[in-house]
Amino acid sequence: MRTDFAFVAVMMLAAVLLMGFALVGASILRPKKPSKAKLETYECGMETVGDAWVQFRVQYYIFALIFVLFDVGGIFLFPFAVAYNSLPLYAIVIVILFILTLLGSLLYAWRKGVLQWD
Amino acid sequence: MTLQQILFIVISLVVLGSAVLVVTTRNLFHAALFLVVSFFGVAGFYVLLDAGFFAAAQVLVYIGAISILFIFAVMLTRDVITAQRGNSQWQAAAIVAGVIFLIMALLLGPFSVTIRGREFGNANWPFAMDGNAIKAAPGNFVGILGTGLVDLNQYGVPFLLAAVLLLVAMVGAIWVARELRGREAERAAAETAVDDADMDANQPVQEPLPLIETETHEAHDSRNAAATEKH
Amino acid sequence: MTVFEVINNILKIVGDAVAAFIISILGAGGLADFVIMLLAALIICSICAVAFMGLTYAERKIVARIQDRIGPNQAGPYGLLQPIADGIKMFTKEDTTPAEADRWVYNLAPLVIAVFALLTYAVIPFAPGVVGTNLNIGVFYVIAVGSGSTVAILMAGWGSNNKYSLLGAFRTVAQLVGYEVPMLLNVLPVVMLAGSMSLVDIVERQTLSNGGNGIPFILMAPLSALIFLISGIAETGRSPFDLLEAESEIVAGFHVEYSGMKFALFFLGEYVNALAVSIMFTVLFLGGYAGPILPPYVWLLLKVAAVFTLLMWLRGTLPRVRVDQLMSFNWKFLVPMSIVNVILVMVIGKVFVADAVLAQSNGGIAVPPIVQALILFTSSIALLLASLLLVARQARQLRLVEAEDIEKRVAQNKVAAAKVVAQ
Amino acid sequence: MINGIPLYWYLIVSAALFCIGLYGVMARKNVIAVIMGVELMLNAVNINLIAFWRYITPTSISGITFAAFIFVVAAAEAAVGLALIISIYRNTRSVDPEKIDSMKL
Repeated sequence: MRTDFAFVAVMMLAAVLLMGFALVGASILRPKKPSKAKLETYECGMETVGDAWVQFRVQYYIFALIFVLFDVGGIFLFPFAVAYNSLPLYAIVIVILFILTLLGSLLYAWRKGVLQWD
Repeated sequence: MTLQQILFIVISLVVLGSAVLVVTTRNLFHAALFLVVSFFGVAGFYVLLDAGFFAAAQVLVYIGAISILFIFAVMLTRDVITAQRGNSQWQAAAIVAGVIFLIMALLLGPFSVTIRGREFGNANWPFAMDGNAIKAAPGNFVGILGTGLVDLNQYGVPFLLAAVLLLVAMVGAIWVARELRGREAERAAAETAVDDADMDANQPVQEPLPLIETETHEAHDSRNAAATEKH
Repeated sequence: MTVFEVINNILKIVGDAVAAFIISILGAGGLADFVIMLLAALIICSICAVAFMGLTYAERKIVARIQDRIGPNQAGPYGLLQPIADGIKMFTKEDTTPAEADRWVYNLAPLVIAVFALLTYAVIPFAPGVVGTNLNIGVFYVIAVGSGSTVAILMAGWGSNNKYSLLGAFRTVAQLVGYEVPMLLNVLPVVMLAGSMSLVDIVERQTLSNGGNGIPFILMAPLSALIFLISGIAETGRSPFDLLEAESEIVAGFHVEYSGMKFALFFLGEYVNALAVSIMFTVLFLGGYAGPILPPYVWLLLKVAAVFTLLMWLRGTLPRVRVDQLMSFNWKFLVPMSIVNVILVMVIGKVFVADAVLAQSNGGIAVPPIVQALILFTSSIALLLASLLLVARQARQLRLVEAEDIEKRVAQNKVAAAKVVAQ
Repeated sequence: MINGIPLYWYLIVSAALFCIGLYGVMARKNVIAVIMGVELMLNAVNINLIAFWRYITPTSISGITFAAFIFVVAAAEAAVGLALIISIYRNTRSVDPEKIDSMKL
């Protein structure tokens, strides 16, 4: 198990090396003539008004909430899926109940109208 | 020092260092990013502990989902740069946390200190095992976990209760966080008006929050918006 | 060993020879293992980088043909040197960092996104015995690594300190997390049918040789395959789900402030992810390297090329969807349908069991694998048709209501106009 | 094999992580940072559970099952907690735990 993951760590190292090499190489090769106009925040040539702090809609948060729900459900569903072939039929009923409970909160969000993007 | 010991020490330094930055840095967005680093290090611990499934679950749930919730919440409350690192009692909190850590370390490790002739801690702690004598974990523990979770004689009931907990949490969170609209919004406004009238005169009047809607709606006319080439 | 076998296993033979060579120099041990792994990882990463260059060229040429244009044709014969010209440009272009940017976050974001995109390739089986590492949680690992890029996108958006970047990042993340859910749910039927999360096991189950029955999972779970492909396209932010970038309409979303090499890394991440989605689709549903006569790696290459061409075709022809359509389509159609599909596969797979021994011990009717596949296929298609009919009826009702509304307004206007005339 | 890492190393690191989280909960002036502290504490708990599972009962699944449930609890806690904070912020424009002291918003 651990030795299997060694390659993942090495892969991470290799990717960082390769990409870091590209970034460093580019920073050596490229010209560097910053001017005030270049360093301005890009807003299609308009003057920037205020900073980037704008009020966001709570809807983003609610989408992330439902995502969290199914993500956490996934932690339970994947072990079940691995064991699926050797399970008796009544175990399936329990899992269906589990999934329907998850679906319940999606339907609640739907009924409350928070899935409507406007 | 074996390679794994070195890895363990490096990962602990990453986890603990970024955890300290989480609780001390003033910029909350940076705190959330250090939280992500800390979570990633904990996933490294799980790999060292042969629990690869939980390492992936840690990345999926904590980094992919919970940290997104945190960052969204930070953006939604707009209070990103806090004025102070801690509140008025932060020194006391530091002392309390430090003392609790020392007590825990004494209880958990095979150390002991002698204060005025009395020994605290346990130098012969039974769990100070170094793991070379430990049984190998079953390779396919994920399948065994799956079997146990849906077995009513083992963890079937907690499994279903977990779903119910998630359902309740989501319903509550959506109910609390959603923006009121239409008739609901009118009713809520009427209620707040009544509340305002009831309120003490010396309470500060709460200005209603203007929802600054900065998002412009690019009218995507799907007919003429044929995908064009990149450059 | 026959010539045939050598050709079939050429990747593994070369790999073993290189590994033996390294061990003969460094001696067997941790260091040699590390060097071999590092070499393998570097090769995989470089192949990804080269594939990225090739794919940009192929995509621009093919999409141009679809849209009746010529595409790149200046650099070299048929514009073949275009990717190299682009690469030189990326290396030598001035790279500006906005003065207001949060420097560390801004500079780290492209690196994080590229690394997470490349990490997927650590578990992909390219041929029998040729795989970075055969994790027994393979699919789950791929999904987990795929979800890691959301943080990088938020880093890019926040680090730029530009409100359009931040808004773009928010929208991109809302799209990514949304389409991650059907992706996660539709991998489940595959894992259930294969009985393992390891990608090697999943491929082996679809081959004829090693304990598999030769039926690719696209025939057993066609609906899952379809939804997986759709959500995969949306995950990589390609057309028709690329409205968050929409180069032709709005500024490019979360990476508007990036230029030069850092922009190239975002671009690389996008293409490497798109390639990863096509490879994952091939591995999960089309049987990976399984196939008769031709060597396995050629089969994998052919299948991946076919899937990627499909992606390009979609990109060249389909119009962009609207943001509200994007969200509704996911949460109100794909996710509920995926859930019903998972339950359907779960129940049918348990009632009609392909394995006679398991059918005896767990209950259920023992059927040959091909019959089980047939039942699964028919029921999935039936579910798809039923949900499409449902949606079509709803849409028709909506249209009727709208039409009535319009008629009413027209009538009112007529009355008003008549009044004005009368006055 | 678990080459030479004793169990108490994990326990002490997780105790340290727990105490850092505890400090965050007690000392931060922003409720979101407080919840970040809580998440750190939950992670410390999870390290403990999985370490005990690996070293003491690797053949039983009780340890990892508890760890899986901690994931659920952590997600639910973060979801509800942050939703409450967003709601409170909407009404009072403050995320300072010392100022949020009225029961009725």
